[in-house]
Amino acid sequence: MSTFIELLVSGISVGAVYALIALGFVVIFKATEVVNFAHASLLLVGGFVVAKTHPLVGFWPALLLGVAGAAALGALIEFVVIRRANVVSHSVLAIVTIGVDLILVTELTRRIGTDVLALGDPWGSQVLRLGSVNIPVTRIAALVAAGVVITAFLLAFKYTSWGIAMRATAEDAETAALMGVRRGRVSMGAWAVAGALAAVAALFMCVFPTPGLDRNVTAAAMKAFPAAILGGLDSTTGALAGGFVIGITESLVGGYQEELAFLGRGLGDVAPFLVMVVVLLIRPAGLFGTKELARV
Amino acid sequence: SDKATGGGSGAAASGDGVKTGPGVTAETITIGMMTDLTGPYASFGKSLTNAQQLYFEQVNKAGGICGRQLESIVRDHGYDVQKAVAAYTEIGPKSVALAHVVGSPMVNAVKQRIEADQMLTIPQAWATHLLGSKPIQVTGTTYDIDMINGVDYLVKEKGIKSGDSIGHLYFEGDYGETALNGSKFAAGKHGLKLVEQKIKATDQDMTAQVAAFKKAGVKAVLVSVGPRQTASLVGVALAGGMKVPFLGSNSAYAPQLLATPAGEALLAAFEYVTAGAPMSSDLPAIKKLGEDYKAKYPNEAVDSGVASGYIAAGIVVDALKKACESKDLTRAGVVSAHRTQSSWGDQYGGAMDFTAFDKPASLRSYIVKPDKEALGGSVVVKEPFTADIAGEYQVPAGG
Amino acid sequence: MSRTVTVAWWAAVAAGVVIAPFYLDAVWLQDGLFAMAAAIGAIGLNLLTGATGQLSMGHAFFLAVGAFGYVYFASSPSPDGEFGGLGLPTPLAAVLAVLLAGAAGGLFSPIAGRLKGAYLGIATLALIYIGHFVMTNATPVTGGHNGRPVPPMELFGFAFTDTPEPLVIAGVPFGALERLWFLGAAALLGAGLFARGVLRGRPGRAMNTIRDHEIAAGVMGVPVTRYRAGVFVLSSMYGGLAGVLIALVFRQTVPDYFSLILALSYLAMIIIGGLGSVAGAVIGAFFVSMLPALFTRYSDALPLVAPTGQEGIGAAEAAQILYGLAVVVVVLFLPGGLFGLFTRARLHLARRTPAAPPAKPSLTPTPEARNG
Amino acid sequence: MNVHASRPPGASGLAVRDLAVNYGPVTALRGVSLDVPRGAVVAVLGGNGAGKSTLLRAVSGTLRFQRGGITAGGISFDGAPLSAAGTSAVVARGVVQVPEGRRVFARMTVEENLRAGALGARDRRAAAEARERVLELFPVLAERARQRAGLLSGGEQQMLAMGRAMMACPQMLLLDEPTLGLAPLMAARIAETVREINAQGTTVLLVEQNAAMALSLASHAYVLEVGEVVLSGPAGELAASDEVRRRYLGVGGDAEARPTGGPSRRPALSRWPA
Amino acid sequence: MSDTYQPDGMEPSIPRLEVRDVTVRFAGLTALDAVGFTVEPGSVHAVIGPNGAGKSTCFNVLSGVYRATSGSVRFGGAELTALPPHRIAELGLARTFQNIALSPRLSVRDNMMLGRHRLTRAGFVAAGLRLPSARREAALHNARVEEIAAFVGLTDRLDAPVGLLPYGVQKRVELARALCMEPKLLMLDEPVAGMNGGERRDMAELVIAVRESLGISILLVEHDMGMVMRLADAVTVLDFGRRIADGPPEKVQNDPEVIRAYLGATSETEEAAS
Ligand SMILES: Nc1ncnc2c1ncn2[C@@H]1O[C@H](COP(=O)(O)OP(=O)(O)OP(=O)(O)O)[C@@H](O)[C@H]1O
Ligand SMILES: Nc1ncnc2c1ncn2[C@@H]1O[C@H](COP(=O)(O)OP(=O)(O)OP(=O)(O)O)[C@@H](O)[C@H]1O
Ligand SMILES: [Mg+2]
Ligand SMILES: [Mg+2]
Repeated sequence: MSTFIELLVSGISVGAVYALIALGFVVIFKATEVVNFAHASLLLVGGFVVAKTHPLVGFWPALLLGVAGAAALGALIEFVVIRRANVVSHSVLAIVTIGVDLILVTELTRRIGTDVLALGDPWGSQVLRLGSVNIPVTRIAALVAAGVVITAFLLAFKYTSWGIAMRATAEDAETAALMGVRRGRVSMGAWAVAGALAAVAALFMCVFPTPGLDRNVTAAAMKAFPAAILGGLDSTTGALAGGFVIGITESLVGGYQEELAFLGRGLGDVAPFLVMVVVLLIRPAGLFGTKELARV
Repeated sequence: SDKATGGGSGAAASGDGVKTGPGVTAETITIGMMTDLTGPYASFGKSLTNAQQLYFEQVNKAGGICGRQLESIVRDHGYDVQKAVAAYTEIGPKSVALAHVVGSPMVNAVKQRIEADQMLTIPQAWATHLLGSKPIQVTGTTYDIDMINGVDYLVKEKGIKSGDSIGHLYFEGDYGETALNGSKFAAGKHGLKLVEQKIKATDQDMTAQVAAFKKAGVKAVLVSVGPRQTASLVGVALAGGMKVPFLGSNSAYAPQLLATPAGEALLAAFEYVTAGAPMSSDLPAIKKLGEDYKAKYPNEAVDSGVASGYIAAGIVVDALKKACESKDLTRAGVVSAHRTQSSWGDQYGGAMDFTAFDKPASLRSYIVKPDKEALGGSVVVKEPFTADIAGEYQVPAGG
Repeated sequence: MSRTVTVAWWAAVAAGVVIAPFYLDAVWLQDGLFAMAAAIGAIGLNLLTGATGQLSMGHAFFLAVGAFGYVYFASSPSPDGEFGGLGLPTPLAAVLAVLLAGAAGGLFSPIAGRLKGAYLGIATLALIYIGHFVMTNATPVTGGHNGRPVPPMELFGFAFTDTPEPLVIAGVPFGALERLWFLGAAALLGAGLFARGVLRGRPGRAMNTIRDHEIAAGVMGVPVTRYRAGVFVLSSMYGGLAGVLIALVFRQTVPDYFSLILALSYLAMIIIGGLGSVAGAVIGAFFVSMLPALFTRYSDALPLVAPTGQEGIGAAEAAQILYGLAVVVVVLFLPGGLFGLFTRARLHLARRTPAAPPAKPSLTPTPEARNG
Repeated sequence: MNVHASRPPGASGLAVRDLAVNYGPVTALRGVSLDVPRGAVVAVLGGNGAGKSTLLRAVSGTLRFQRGGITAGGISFDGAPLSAAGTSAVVARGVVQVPEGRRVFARMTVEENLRAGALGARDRRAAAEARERVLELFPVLAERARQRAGLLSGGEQQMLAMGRAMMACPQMLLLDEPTLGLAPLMAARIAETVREINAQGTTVLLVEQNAAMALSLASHAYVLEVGEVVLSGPAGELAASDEVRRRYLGVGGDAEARPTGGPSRRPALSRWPA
Repeated sequence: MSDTYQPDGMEPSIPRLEVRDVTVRFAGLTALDAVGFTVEPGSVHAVIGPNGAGKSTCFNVLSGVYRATSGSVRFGGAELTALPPHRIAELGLARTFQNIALSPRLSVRDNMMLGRHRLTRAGFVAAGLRLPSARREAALHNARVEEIAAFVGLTDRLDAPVGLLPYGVQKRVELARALCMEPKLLMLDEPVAGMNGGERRDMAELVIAVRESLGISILLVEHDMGMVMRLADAVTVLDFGRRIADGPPEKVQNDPEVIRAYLGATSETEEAAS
């Protein structure tokens, strides 16, 4: 039983990290209706900057630098590519971001090489003992961060005109411009924000219990896709829920591998995607996503 | 077309009456390397390549082989199967042997051709699946043997006793599954209960696995995964108050880890099993290698790849020398010459027997533990030994 | 574009294909074959993504089904009984493998029929992971992690292998690659013409309309869901065929090959080449598959690219970066992809009229002022 | 902001001079000049493809979205050129357009669409007032506040588009076919609205297919054909000219002079199969 | 299945369309409330009403885009309410859309050929292998498409990409595509919206010509009363989803209820069309 609880808790805490990444997707998607495959590279950059700078300036300033760096890169991607890409289809833009990702990840992994970079976080490997259950302090931090950030966005999207401007631009840039929206600013802002989020997510992905930043971070980021989708690509709450679902699934399937052995081993990686597929069969727009309604 | 002429791959006799084939001319002998310089094993691949080029240089200085100078062609497959296949198609016809190939998926991908070409090949992977093929020479032990010796070590020296359960965290694929065979066998022999946890190379966080091991109340954990997962596993376990010995396969550790927060935990509770002597060992041959390598590559990190590569190069060179004696430098000639050696490389800390190709070349393993100061980041804990049960073990050689 | 020019153009291509094996080294032939296989797969993906607007990131899965299907159907069970197999005649096995891939696509059609855009795209990601899981667990069929050796194709007693003693034509030894070269070319030609027929015919119009205006398509009598599923199946079969060819070239199938990277590279191909057209897919496929080869082989000749084993950007990385760049540049500056560029250039030469305004690459309806 | 107060005395309004516009190879406007004095309502008539929408796009600076651009001539508002600084700058100067074909934000609610309209407005209170006005003008928008705009009926969407523009309290409104698809009653209501906001000091440039309505509203009108101004003058005179009556009011006239060149004697169509 | 289409030379029978108490509810609102009317074979039946009255919704139910909450629609023997759009299309119902719904990048010809979808058979295999059957089919139907294009006056535009054509022409392409389905009932949703007088007259003539040469029933939604009065044999008036009047045009036109809800006291469109 205590194992179950421990797995559950660990699942939730991992889920928080996925949620942060998924939120990155959501922000971009709301702002530009693009699925941003370059998010992984934003993660990598954020983490990389923190890892490289913390020995010099200390952790918190380094984190700031990381956030700033990733945000800047996000804005740059928007400015250089997304804004200029004269395509109608958002799917094409999604593929473009794959190209961008390829470039950045290749260069970054080259720089990282095969090292495992520490991020010099203050929590180290401390764990919080609740009865028989241990929770890494880093994960509690992640949980808090995710909670705060996501509520913030929920409110921002609903109540600020920034959210409105963002969605208007996403849907019809020309008409949005006629409303006086500065298209550039809005979507650039979104990309910058997504970058910042990525950096934060990267932090929590690369600290204890994982050994540190390395090239595989991007692979782990893939798991945030099912999270974002089954939550609903345009829903901040969805990102959170999706993150948890994926985190918990993964953790339970991993933890009860012995019991699930008859299904074949290594189910941990597939399970999130299976869950996603099932959810999509029932709700094609995800749990909280707004479903596509068309009329003629 | 140049192709028309260049087609002939049949053996020919050169001036000095030595039968030659692809990769051998009157002046040169060409040896291929299929390595990973851009993929996940980049640093390992780099050390291998450097070490082997160092060895060939030394041989050439000493006058080469059969009056021929050694040349090497290196191809980087970045751990990508398609690139590996392409690389083999390119350098295969030009080489007499492959001094190293990184990654067992890559070896698998070209295995058929290696056999068709009778190309002496030293894979840098220790899966039993690679055994059983005449031209392919796995060096030292295989992962399963290491695990058998490892379990033996746990029982003899870490107080694990019959009835206890031990965990085994392993990668899907050759590496992990070979190791698992060993641990299963040994666990059976020693009456231990084995708790399996299979993961993927992309998994980063071992919390769930630790929880599972705790649940099963394991007394020790075998680790056949990548360095990263090892770090996470040991770190989480210790932080969670799970104080048991962790014993890894030789691929489960990399000195880079000592720089990370997990370093402490590793130093505290982790050891690993390997056939090759660590760079810090005081064997003269290894010591000399260390010095030569530092001399030639002053600012390259030293890891297990250096010794592995050097030894592999040695195997190829000696095979060529033997082949030269019997005046047959064709690939087939080289392979048969190689297979005549029954006790090779004692100077590297454990002789290998190349005569039978469906068995590992050696059954002896070191126990080694991480160490910040030591060259190569690890030091010997226990000199090479062979578990007595290792003899009974039937190695499941691949076809 | 006058007929004669077109004919001449095709004749040139055909001639090139025929004489290639006499001049190209094995390694080039091999890359060529990989490119041909990729082209077939890309054509299939273009039918789905380019023409019907259904984003798929799981295409590699269907290649895997084709490859492993072929191996299973063609090879006989291993003596130790570890691996199964049906030991069917290889051509039959190939056909069955393609059908199997189609069936796999069919299984996915409940999703493929109902989802759109990003959602479908990421849903198809699942295929990659599920596929990998199956490949590594269904050892008796797939050979598990090490994969299985691929039985060489044998048509009417003619084996596509190096042995027995290579038949020599015009002084050139015809080994497996040389022989497969023609098989691949034939397969590609067939696949291309078929797709062209589909696109220009009744189904093609239906597909385009589903992409541009789903509701209208339905009202015009197109069974949208069934069509979506159908196209998905068709493109899966293309994937399967590509898989078979890849397997034959590899001679050993390995699960690791059929990865997400592969699936994404197919998307890159159709974007670079040009969405929705057969030629586009082919051009893109050759571009993406040949680029790394060119770089690795000429790395020492290239500026900025460090020779193998030395510091700096290695050939492999340079190739990666360049093809990432290509995707971006094409979308930014070459609407219609390389093929679009090509055709515009040709138009300019043919007659000096300004080319028609380039179609923006689109998987979804253009927001024409009034197209709601 | 208060429209009346902020209006500088003796301001000139909108002036277009020798404007030429291309869409890539296609030339959509050439040598077009027109004036919209402060506080006036000016109508632009013209057949399909005449270039009316292009003209408005040029004023609002949204041509680039259509891969078009100004190749000659200039546009100024209150003497100062409407800079190429981009659409938002134009809106910031109080020139707001109701685009052709509604273009509501389909996935956003009616409410959110209106808020989007207010993004351009510089002062909240004015926006709030504007909102009042819009909702009393089009009660249906209040009823449907929470409904997704894409699901509104064609006419409802048209009303939303109009209301959305009014949210910005513009000094000048550019209307592109505001009565498109509206029921007669509603069309009349729009006409009323235009009169009203104009009375409150908003200058209006009206592109309208419903020439009768346009001419009844406008003080002055221009007729565009294939990108050029072919007729212009006081609305009354134009309404009287039978040229206009035939071509744009669709009154009287004979087959030959049809603007769209639809064949007068069309071949008979037999039942399928022939 | 007696009245499904028989392309073997015999005159297709034009069945009667009977709409009975059709109700459509969307979250929170009733778009259609027990609406019923009958379209006599070969007649032109107009449905009018204020914006948001439910006209397009009615069309969407008839063409299977929306599913009716309750009620029945019979077309000859078939009950439509249960059928998906493509099955309804097979029965010979064709429609145009209020907002143009063409494939902008396809040529006019291809857009029209799509209309032939239900009349052609070539599947993936036949088309892919270019089987003779497929080729023959294509040639045959291509000829018919050109016939229809000539009839509608699109011959010179057949190979232009639809997206670049002026709106008025696109509207005609919509009609042509519908005609290509060889319908027995043609449903036109605001065919002349956004056209000027001249173009409206053309379209009106075209509709008349269709009816004369094909003898099919036509269901027409239009806000241009002039056109409705000119074309319709019968008119149904909707308001807030309810039927408020039904009958011959002149009777409906003077119905006080209709004037209150829809026409208004005086309407510019009247002038426009008078
Ligand atoms: N995005 C575009 N690309 C190319 N040509 C265009 C584009 N938009 C309009 N045109 C062309 O420019 C000319 C003017 O178009 P415009 O839309 O301004 O006419 P309009 O007077 O608004 O007609 P309508 O009454 O249909 O709105 C037409 O010939 C049209 O084909
Ligand atoms: N899919 C839908 N979901 C919710 N409400 C809808 C939907 N479709 C239509 N409506 C509502 O139903 C009512 C009728 O819409 P409909 O389009 O039939 O009106 P209409 O008579 O065509 O008006 P118009 O003349 O403006 O086109 C409108 O109030 C509209 O908002
Ligand atoms: Mg217009
Ligand atoms: Mg309507």
